[in-house]
Amino acid sequence: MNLAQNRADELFRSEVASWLEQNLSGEFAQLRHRGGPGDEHSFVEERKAWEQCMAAGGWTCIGWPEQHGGRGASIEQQVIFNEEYARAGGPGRIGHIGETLMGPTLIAYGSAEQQARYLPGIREGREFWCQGYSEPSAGSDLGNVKTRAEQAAESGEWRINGQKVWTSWATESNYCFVVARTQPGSVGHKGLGFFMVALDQPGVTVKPIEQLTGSSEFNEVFFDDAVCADSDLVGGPEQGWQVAMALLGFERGVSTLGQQMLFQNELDEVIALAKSNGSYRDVTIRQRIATAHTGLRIMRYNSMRMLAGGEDGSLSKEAMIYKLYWSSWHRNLGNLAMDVMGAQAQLLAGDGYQLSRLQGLFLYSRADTIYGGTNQIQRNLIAERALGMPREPRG
Amino acid sequence: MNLAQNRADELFRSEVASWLEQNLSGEFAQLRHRGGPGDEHSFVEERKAWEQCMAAGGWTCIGWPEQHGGRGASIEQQVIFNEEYARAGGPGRIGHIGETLMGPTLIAYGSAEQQARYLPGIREGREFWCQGYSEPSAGSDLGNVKTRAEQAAESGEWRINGQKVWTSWATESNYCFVVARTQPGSVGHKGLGFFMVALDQPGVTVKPIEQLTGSSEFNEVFFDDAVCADSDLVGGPEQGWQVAMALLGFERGVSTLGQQMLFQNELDEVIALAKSNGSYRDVTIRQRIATAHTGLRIMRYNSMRMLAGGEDGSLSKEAMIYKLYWSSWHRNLGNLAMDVMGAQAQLLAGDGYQLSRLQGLFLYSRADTIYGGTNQIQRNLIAERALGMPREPRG
Amino acid sequence: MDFKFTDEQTMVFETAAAFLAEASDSAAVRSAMVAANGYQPGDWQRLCEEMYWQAILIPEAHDGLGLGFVEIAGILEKMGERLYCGPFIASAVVATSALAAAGSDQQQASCFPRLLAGQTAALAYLGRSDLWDSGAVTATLVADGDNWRLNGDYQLVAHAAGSDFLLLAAKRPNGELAIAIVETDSAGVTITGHPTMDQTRPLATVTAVDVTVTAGQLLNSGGCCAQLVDDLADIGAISLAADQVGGSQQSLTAAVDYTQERVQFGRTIASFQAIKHKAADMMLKVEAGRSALYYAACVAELWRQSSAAPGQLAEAAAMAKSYCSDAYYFVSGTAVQLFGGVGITAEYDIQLYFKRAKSTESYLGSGNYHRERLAEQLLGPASPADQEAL
Amino acid sequence: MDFKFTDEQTMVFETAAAFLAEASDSAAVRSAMVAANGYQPGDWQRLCEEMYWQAILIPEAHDGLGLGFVEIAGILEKMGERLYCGPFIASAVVATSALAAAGSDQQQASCFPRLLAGQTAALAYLGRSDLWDSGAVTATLVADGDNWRLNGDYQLVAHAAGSDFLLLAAKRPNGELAIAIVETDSAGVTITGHPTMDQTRPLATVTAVDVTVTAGQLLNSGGCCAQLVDDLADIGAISLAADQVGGSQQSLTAAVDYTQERVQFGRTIASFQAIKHKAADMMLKVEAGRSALYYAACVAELWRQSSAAPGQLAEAAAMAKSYCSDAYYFVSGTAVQLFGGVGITAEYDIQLYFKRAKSTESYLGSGNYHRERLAEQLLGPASPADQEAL
Repeated sequence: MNLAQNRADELFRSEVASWLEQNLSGEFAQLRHRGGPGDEHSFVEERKAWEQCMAAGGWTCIGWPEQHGGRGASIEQQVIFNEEYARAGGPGRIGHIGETLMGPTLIAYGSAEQQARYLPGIREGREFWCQGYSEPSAGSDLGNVKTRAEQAAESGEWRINGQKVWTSWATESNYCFVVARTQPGSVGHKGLGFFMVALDQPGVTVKPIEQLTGSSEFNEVFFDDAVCADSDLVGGPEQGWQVAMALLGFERGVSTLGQQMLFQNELDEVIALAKSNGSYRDVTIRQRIATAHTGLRIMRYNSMRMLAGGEDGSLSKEAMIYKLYWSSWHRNLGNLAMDVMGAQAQLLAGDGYQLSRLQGLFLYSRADTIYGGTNQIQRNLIAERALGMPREPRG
Repeated sequence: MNLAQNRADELFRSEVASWLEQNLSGEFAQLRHRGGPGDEHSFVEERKAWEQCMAAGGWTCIGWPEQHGGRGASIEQQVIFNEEYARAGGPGRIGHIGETLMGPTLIAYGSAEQQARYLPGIREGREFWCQGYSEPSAGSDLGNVKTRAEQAAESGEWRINGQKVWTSWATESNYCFVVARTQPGSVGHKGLGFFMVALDQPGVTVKPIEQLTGSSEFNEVFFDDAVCADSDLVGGPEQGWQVAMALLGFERGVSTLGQQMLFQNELDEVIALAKSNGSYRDVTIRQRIATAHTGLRIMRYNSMRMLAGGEDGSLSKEAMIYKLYWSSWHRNLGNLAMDVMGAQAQLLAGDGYQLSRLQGLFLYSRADTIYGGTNQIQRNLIAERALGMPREPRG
Repeated sequence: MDFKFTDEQTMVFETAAAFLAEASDSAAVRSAMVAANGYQPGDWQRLCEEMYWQAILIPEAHDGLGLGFVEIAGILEKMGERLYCGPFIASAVVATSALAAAGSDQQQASCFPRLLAGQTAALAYLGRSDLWDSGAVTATLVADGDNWRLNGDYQLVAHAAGSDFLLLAAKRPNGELAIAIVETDSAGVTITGHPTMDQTRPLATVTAVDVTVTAGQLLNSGGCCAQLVDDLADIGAISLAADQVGGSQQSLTAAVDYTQERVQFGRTIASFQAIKHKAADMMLKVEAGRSALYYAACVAELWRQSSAAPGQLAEAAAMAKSYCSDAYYFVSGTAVQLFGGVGITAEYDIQLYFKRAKSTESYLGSGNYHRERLAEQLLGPASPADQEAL
Repeated sequence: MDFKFTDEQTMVFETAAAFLAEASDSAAVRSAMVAANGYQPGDWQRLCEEMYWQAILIPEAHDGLGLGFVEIAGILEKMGERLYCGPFIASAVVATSALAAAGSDQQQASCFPRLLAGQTAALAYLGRSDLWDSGAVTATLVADGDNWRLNGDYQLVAHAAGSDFLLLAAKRPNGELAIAIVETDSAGVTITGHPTMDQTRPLATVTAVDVTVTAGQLLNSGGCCAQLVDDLADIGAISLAADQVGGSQQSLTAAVDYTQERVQFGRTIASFQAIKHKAADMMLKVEAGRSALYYAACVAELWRQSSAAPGQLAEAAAMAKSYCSDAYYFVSGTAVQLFGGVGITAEYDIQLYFKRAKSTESYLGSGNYHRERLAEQLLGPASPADQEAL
């Protein structure tokens, strides 16, 4: 265990930095520091163009194996890339669900045909993905999924019916990966399939959910006889649970590093504000800023410890704390930002309900402890799976 | 609702103050400010003598009806008495379990014979009581009591077998009220009796429990064919649960006011220390002292709101928060006291394991959130009984 | 000393609850949120006519009800439960208290009938927003012949936009404070309403440029009003605490109700112990906040009757505002969490409570701000420099 | 950058766990708690002979193991798990680091063999106990012919009683700091051990009255040692953080085990969701503290190799000590609560962890103390006076 950075890593760092310096300019200059949490839907088309620019430079999917178009970058290099990307003010990534979740899942569980069909679109910044796990009555409990998939005997085609919710990016994405029940009457983790469903078809309706921020970061997605080819089923029709769990493993993996860099930018803005508006003199604010700083650094070391364990998406049991940790940290940062602003935090700029980045952070971060498994669910998982305590009885 | 104090109350206040001024002197002067939480076992014999002195002056059991030897003092007067008692540095009361729990319970549920037998001993400071509710395997769950009481067919006498734990004052008391199972094989709240058991008999063994403080505030009490006359059963042999619950109601009632005055003395000591050792300059300490001050004042207004509801031991559902509230407050005060002392808090005076009052407070107050129903149990009770949420399933 | 409501008070509060359940239901609140000045003038008129609550603190001699702060606190609790949006605290509590405490006979005779008829007023004093007492006044009042000229900016004035007249605090050259009654439409007065994160509590900036003030417009015969501004800030803080207690109670009630309906893993989520324990912690804070509030309301009533002890109002306000601010933030935030996914949608009301918790937390001083005030009473000033200056 | 232990390190830690499970079991700890100087000298000798851990930071050239702070941190974690009572941090970490960093060849040649043989040393510098860096030194060193005279009182010196020699920090008349190697039995040196609330960490007062110091006794050729004292305070803080992580881990493990056995209401209490969620919160803090510790251990190792960036050690120590202090207090206190009634009896060990959490929390700076250090790095000083002085 050591913190030294080797010569190759240093070269890599300057390569990333200088590429970003040269390319995040001109038409893309306006994207700097945009598209972070609460600001996801700014400059969407421009940011898609930026994804393609990055792809052209070979800077998407750098952690993927070379045979799939990546650079086979090491964990250290991926950390470095994310650091430099954040330092340069790189905009919030639109391709991240494809790059860090769907891609690695396909690489691990997809057929050669599926890999050939979908990985290039992700890597080249042409095709974007969203996630269909949660359902209205099931919350984030995959075992309670009600969405059904039925296979036509002759064509082998699947028809999907049901509803997903809390689907970010559904309005801007091309595909959604959907966990659906392939065995009528099955319960719990059995009888589930993992489908890659095109969104641009008559059987799919996307309905944005207006949130407390006044904007719509999440959507409901309705499947009404939506069609999915049998070749777009990942794993067998009863392997959905395993595939979905592997994907969640990736969610707690390298993809967290990019998120942390956005958090760092937010914290930096809070610190700058405290310095400029005089609240840095308030000892209680000072304590909380120091706590936030320490908390974010620890988040990073948590990730690095977990990633040191293995690169196959199967993380150590310590990784179970990740969601609870970051969502609580981020929620606290939102509240700290408001308190640094003081009573002035109530005033909105312009007309309508236009939130500044830090005002948005405060409201938006309340979702963090809820979607993708509430903090209560996370604590259950930690207690049961990491600490071996008894499972919660079902009713 | 108003805070005005009427003329009669003012007269009462000066009567209390001047009696204490005159009597808490001479041999009793050394008792000032002694016998509080963590210091219960100091000067026990002297404090018993002091109880008798108070009784002679008519200052024990002032809230009892006049027919039972009390003064029939109003809630306001009882508040005033406790305030003045604390202001004068009156020592921790040894008779409080008899005065505030056993006495009111006997007045409400005891037979005339039982009242005549036991109330005078309590009122005159001659006979002292302790409480036998908790058991080792049952915790504070009365429904799980295992101690058995069997009645001899001919004499009607009861034989009690079992073990109680967390019994304060067992070494100094004459009697213990014991909840025991009168119906073999009964479960839960049914089949319990409430017995007044003399401790000075061969069938009773008291074993002090050494605690983390190095002292023994609590005891185990073993009943091995302990004898209890049928006339010392309060209510019928199956009414133990009702009697015990009424007693717990009294525990959340007026008796809390005296406790709060001891808390005020402790807080005053913390404030004085902060002023003298310079830690008053630490903003985080200032915040916590203000929090403690507010918390204690609120504790008082909580009590007064609850007591305004009724004087029969049947308190409003808001009273369910009382134990959770005070135990958490007191535990936080203990930690605050340590932090005001800083690293010096580690040093003990003298040889052996002699804790100062504030050091003892820190360690002792960890018991507060455990005995008499842990904070977890309290939260269950609040959720179920005050908020009407579903009961916790038994295994 | 008595902590029980009278039967009359209980009746007032039951009436208030019933009225507000209808007049300030979710639709009414959402309509007020997007109204020009943050409330529907017709709704305010209706409240004034049907409930006559604007009259509570106006003396009977002036055709008011001559009731007191216990009634005010109880009604504000009910308003908090319903996210009531009208200018009740600004006009019927704070401005009315100022006029009752320091208005001349003539001022009272001219202002009270207007307020009784449904006009509204607001006190403006904040030249800066890191302090909430008379020390925050930066506007100036300088003599100009027989009259005065008032100049200054006022921030974060609740319910100023739409009000009929203002009470403007300003500093004389000798440092003393004065409060002037100024018509909203006076030359030199500009009121700019701002959109706010919590849309149920409108805030405005008030600017005064060379506003002419006559002797007859000055409260308290123009005498020093610093203590009055301090006291009114405390009255405002206690009023907000009442709103917070009501909002906390409703957040708890709504969350418990929701958890009794919502089924996950085959059980109502109310049956999960983690949910139950959260609810228990919420209730503890709601009830403790209510105790702090009722004490503070009693002290405010003593103050109204000029019989509070020195420092008593400040202490009571600091305890109530600090505890209730933190409690409302905790309780409403936890309620959002218990609602889960729907809690953060615009459709459900619980997020409105959460926003109001945050806006009332910082307004008139956060928990930390008021705890430091208490610490100063208990421990003296923190810094050695201040210590020596004593 | 690499956050994985080497195979050698993993083996060292497994050996440490096995050794301490036996050599520092509950009986050994309780025997040490009541021993004269807070530990059994025979136990220390055994550790030195069998484990040779006193040699970890001693260079190989002096017959030490020449290992680093990652090994130290891992072993200290295991010691924390077992409430180890010996003078390891004081002597084998802090004093040894001081000698390795600033001892002359002659000093190293004379001191290291003694330490290798099982003698112990302690650094004393605290003249006051509200500061934990070189600013806390109040002892004085004044010239007296060719020698110096050292005078002063040192507070809260861990494991001073029973040590063979001391490293005493003192101020020269020009304000520079020096550190002198002083034999415990020198004329003018008095060491008074104190009973302590946490009986596993003995503290002493050291008094020096006209102690004669020769040039050969001064570290760093007598040069300014302020930075060294600051750094050693940070090394000590990181060492305590390691102890805290181990103690937190063991508190969690013991509590989870206990709840799996204890039956209430007909179920193991581990099956109650409130208990499970507490355990989850505990685990989160244990793991987060461990991450902070491992980073700090790597930085301490950079420091040992003189390649840490300016401020890096201070920042790493402040993060680790603040987080791990608060985590240990929370985790061990919650563990006591989960043990319920037996948790507060003298018989069970969990209360010993709780006491050690509190004693290590305040020692070398509480969470708040270290957060203020971080705030100063991030925001500059709090007070305008300090700000101007920059």
